[in-house]
Amino acid sequence: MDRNTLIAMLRDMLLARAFEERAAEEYARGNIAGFLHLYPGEEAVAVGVLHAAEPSDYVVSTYREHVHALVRGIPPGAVMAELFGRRDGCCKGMGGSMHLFDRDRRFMGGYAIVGETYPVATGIAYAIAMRGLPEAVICFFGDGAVNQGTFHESLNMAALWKLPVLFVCENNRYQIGTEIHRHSAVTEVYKRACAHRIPAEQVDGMDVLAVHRATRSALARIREDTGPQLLEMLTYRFRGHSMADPGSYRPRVEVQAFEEKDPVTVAIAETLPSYPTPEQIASAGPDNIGRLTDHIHRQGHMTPDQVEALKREVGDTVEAAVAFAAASPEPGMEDAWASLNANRGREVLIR
Amino acid sequence: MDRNTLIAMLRDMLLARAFEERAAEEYARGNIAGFLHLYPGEEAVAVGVLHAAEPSDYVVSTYREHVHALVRGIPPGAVMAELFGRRDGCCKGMGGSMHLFDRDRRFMGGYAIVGETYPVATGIAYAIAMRGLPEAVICFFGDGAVNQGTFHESLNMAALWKLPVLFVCENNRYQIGTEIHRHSAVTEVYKRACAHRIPAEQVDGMDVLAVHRATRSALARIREDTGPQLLEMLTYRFRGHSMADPGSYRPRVEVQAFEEKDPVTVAIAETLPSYPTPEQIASAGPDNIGRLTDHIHRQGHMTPDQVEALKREVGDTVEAAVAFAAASPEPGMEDAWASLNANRGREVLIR
Amino acid sequence: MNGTMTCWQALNQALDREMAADDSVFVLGEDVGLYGGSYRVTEGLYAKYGEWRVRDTPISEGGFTGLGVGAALVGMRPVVEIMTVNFALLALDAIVNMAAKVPFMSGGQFPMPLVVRTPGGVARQLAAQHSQRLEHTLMNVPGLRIAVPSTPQDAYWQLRQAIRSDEPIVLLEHELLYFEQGGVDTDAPPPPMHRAALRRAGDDVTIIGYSRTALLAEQAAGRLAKEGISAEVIDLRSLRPIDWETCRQSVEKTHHLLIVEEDCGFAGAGAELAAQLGERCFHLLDAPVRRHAGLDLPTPYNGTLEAASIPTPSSIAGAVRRLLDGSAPGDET
Amino acid sequence: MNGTMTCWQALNQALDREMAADDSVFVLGEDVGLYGGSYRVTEGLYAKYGEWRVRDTPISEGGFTGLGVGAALVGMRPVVEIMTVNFALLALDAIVNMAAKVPFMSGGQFPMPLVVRTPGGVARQLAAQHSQRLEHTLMNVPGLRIAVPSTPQDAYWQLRQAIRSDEPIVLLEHELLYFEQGGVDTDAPPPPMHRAALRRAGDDVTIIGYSRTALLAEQAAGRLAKEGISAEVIDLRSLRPIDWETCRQSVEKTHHLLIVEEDCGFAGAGAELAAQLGERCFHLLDAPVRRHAGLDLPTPYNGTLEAASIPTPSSIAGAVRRLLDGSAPGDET
Ligand SMILES: Cc1ncc(C[n+]2csc(CCOP(=O)(O)OP(=O)(O)O)c2C)c(N)n1
Ligand SMILES: Cc1ncc(C[n+]2csc(CCOP(=O)(O)OP(=O)(O)O)c2C)c(N)n1
Ligand SMILES: [Mg+2]
Ligand SMILES: [Mg+2]
Repeated sequence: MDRNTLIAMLRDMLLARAFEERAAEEYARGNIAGFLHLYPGEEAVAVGVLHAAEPSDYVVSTYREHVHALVRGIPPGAVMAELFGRRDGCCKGMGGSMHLFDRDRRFMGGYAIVGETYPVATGIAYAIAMRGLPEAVICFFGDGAVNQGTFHESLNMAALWKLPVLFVCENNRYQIGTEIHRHSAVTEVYKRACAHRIPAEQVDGMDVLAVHRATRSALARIREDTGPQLLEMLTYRFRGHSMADPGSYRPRVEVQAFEEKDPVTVAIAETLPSYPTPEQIASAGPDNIGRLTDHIHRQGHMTPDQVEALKREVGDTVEAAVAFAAASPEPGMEDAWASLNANRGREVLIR
Repeated sequence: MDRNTLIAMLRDMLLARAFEERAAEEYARGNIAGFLHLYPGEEAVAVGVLHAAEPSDYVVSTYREHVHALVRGIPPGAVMAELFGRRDGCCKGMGGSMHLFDRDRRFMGGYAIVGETYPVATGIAYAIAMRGLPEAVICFFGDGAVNQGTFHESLNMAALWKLPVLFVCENNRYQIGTEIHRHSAVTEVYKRACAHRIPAEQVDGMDVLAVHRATRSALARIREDTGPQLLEMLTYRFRGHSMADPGSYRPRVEVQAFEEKDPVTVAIAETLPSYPTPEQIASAGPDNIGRLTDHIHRQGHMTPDQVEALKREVGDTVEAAVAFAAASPEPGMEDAWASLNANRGREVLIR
Repeated sequence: MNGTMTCWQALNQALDREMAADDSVFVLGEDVGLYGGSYRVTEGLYAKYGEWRVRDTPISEGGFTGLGVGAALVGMRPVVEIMTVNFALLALDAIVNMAAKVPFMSGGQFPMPLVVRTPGGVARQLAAQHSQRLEHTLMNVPGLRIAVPSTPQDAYWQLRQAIRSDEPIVLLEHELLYFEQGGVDTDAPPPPMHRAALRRAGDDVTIIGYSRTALLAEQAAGRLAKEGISAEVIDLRSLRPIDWETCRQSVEKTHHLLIVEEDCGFAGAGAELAAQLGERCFHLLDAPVRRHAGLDLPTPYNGTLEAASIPTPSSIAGAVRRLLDGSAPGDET
Repeated sequence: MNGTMTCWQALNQALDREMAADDSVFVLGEDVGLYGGSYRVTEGLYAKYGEWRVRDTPISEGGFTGLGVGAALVGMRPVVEIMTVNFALLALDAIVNMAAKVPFMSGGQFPMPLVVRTPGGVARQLAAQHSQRLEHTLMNVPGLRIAVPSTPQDAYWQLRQAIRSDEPIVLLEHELLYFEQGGVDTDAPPPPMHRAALRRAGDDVTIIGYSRTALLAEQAAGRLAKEGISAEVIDLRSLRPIDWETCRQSVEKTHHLLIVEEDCGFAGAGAELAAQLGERCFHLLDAPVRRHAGLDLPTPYNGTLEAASIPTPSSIAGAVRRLLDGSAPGDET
């Protein structure tokens, strides 16, 4: 993999982690409200998948989508301002944390009802197939989401009509407090695709290079008009499900085992007490970010100093995003009505 | 298989065919209205499955359920009266053709929204498992119904909690006018069960003995607490989807091929022009009913004369059912309100 | 083509015309293709436009309605047929929580040119699960529009308008109207989609209906005329938004208002009409607004009971008489 | 246990009591078990009753609500928790076309002792998809009952009554009320589940609310009292059936009626109230019935806009003032 891609991926992973940790702080300060679902631990998935996609591909995501949005290129300030509910947010403060959209970047949302991403993705893919375009749709969902009926409904249609969708399961082994063995009879999500004869594969979701590789080949196959593909990314979230969830249903040993596989980068400050300390993390060896950093060092693409500089840079970016959000005005009720009625006015047929 | 069971099955198949053909006539006469979905061609499934079940097992069916109801033992008069919308119908004329219920015989309906049978069956099975009883639930559905989200939702829960459900797909290869290759990416329904690790098997649904055998073993496994099983019965409906459907979307050659595999018994009078004539049928060789008749002859269980007598007997039974229905009064509005409010009156807590 | 045709033909023509004009229009639903649609609405289109534009779907209402939402997001103009409105219960998340909300939640970034067509209403002994009505549910959803055509003319134009609109629109078609005949003028400039129509002028009482009940109200008005009661009949044509002004003006003249709906009376569409017009016309009314609606009962299969559970021309006429002579409500509401 | 407790504790006690008394009662839903419920309502029950009676489910709302229907058919008493009412859109077929209709369609053969508990309402910046309300949809379904408790006392008793009932009952719980305190008397004989409660007596105007808006109305009445306006406050407690007589008697005294609801005004629950009481109280009213409801807007995420989209004590007081002095409606409806 070329140097530029590697560095861009490292930068995005660092940005992702820093952004989310900062969002947690702003939530604690009361600048962000509602449900806030954070991504630490899972960065390799968003970064690996989206760096393997083309700008002309579409992305459909869930309520845990800040990082997908950032990697897709939505300015951090516009994302943070949306979390703050401000007018300069990417949805003018109407959508909030769970509903990020950016039409120009083909970032198609931000869906908070579990299972909605499948039909949206399938519909976009239908449009692409009908037009014969070379684009694809990337559809994210969690391990809990595969038990929503729309999963199989959509997989069947996508397979039947050979639609260009890449289904990406972020299997972090939990549906809020319900562990995967307690919500699914078959816990290896990729095996479910057999019901619709969709090629599927399990990937180490903590290894950004593996994620990138698997995604590239899956997208290549999709562009050959062979129909949908499914990738199951094995990952883990270090935090609770949302800021309202202490995560106490997880055995301590389990969390530690995963931390050892992928502790957070020490450079990123720690905020919550129930969360591992920087010392615990440092002692546990390289995390998903650390693994990529090591690789970059070994390849001689960057020196440790350069990586430190990159960390400072993303830190500044997040600072600037928060400053931007804080400075942005609140939307007014007229903005709300304008959002609702944005499509008004064509009901009288013009012949 | 013992003589009594064989004769009972033959009797039920003859009754089923005669009842349905007579229902078609009564529909043409205006005594039955609404949607009327008939079963000719598929008798071996209902008869084979339900003769393998215990009276303590529960049955959940669709809108194409007259024959399931009859085989389960609901008196033909009560079924016909329900089709007529009369007060002596098994649902007092409130439910009609698509909503037959009989609590005493554990016949749990009659659901007309495709995909409802799964959760109902799963719920009854949950109750059985919670109580540790040896009963099982038989859940019928069509090939088109497997694309409703509740299919996978329910299969997952049934497998996860090892519930005693026998899922029986009546695969007649059509979802109204849409042939199975055009509605499902995977057309071998039993293969879908792999998504939930449910043991599943494909059965010749035109052979009542094969159906009975497969059902018996599946129910035996279920009673050993191993969880749900799925059987796919390959069958075919000779008529249109409902009385409103001429069935013209099916290539003539296809219908003929299936008729040859299973033409209707010549003893049963033919009513509709688009339907094969008795001559065509007779020339095509033994049908599902004929196959069982032959078997019974070969085993020396019954003489041809005895079979003829049985046909006359079921003919008389159907006549009597029609007479019973025609003589039954219409329900009044007070019956409707009483049905709605049958469960009223316990809302004030008695401590 | 101008002239007389049935509702299904009018809808069929409207689809054909829009599909010919714009290749981003496509139709999807169960048996809309090869079979030609349960009520023939899509007849001939599969042969003409091919399977990508007339798509037979599996029985996956939630999935394929949501598919329509996704396609609309990228500028396609999907016309989703839900075989009957009863099955729309399975697609409500896609309609209510996706189609109606995404344009708003995105701050107005996305169009939602989605049309959901669906037959419904009490037809002939289809029993309780196939006689469910959903007007009230859909009406309560900001971001949706609802058209309820009663004539071939309206069916034709409202469907064409709906397809051209960038807002999500549900077209509620009545199963008993598909084979009714009526003139269709394909040249006359149509009124806006949500404008109510005055179907018959009168002085003594205003009767408001929509879809099939607008026709029943006209028949009732004919009977009442023979008794010297002059009823004005308004066909709403749209349930969201509602053309309040046309309604108010009528009550200003008649001082009496009867609302007729087929849906169960309790919390049906008529409730909003009665509430809003009761307030707006409070000082114009000589008697309380009355609703004459379907009974609060799941629809019985038995034909006699079924017929007794919904308004008829004679029950409407009865309700008008009671309204005018000040006697207590009868079967109505 | 008598005494002061929060709503979630009251619900928890009610479940515990009924589960102890009858082993056919079981609870199912997402995270009701090990996790203890998103709003703690099922806390401790998993440890006490085990996994078969407190069942964590997959995210399959249609499937597990339908499972509840099946279990109820054979005499179990399932209490299904739908994590929030927003997800109930995915379970409506099970509630509307199965639970509410099977007893009727079977000619009255089957009991349907199903309880569906679900939190809902506009809470704190949960955005449009998590602020959906469904009162109006459920109200229109014959065969269903709907309870809307506003106090721990009602939460406790209505849940117990619902579990004992053989009819399907939906309990709509408001997310902002779970942690509100109140006295619960576990001995006092409860009024019937559908009886409305007079929360405050007054002479000048009747304010009807339910769930959280009943409490807001009481607060508004407190403010109005200081200005010399005496408001009577009725908490409906039940949306199907509705206790019309208690409402009518109040209007007979006050001659003015304001209906307060959080739901979008257009075709919300308030429409049925206004329509029915507008008719029943036509000759008692000195001014038109007014509704003060949520705006007809998907709920904005922004906190200020969200707050401005639903009634508050001060907006209710404003609506009362305008009603009494005959000025035009303001933000209301
Ligand atoms: C239909 C629906 N049911 C329930 C919820 C509540 N809910 C939000 S996230 C979630 C768990 C989802 O788990 P998973 O799909 O594994 O995604 P993760 O949060 O782990 O990324 C649940 C139950 C919801 N939003 N939508
Ligand atoms: C949810 C739902 N969608 C659509 C229908 C209309 N419909 C009734 S039967 C049917 C086809 C079902 O096919 P299948 O499951 O194969 O059963 P079969 O009729 O062949 O026995 C359809 C589409 C329905 N009743 N319910
Ligand atoms: Mg998960
Ligand atoms: Mg079939």
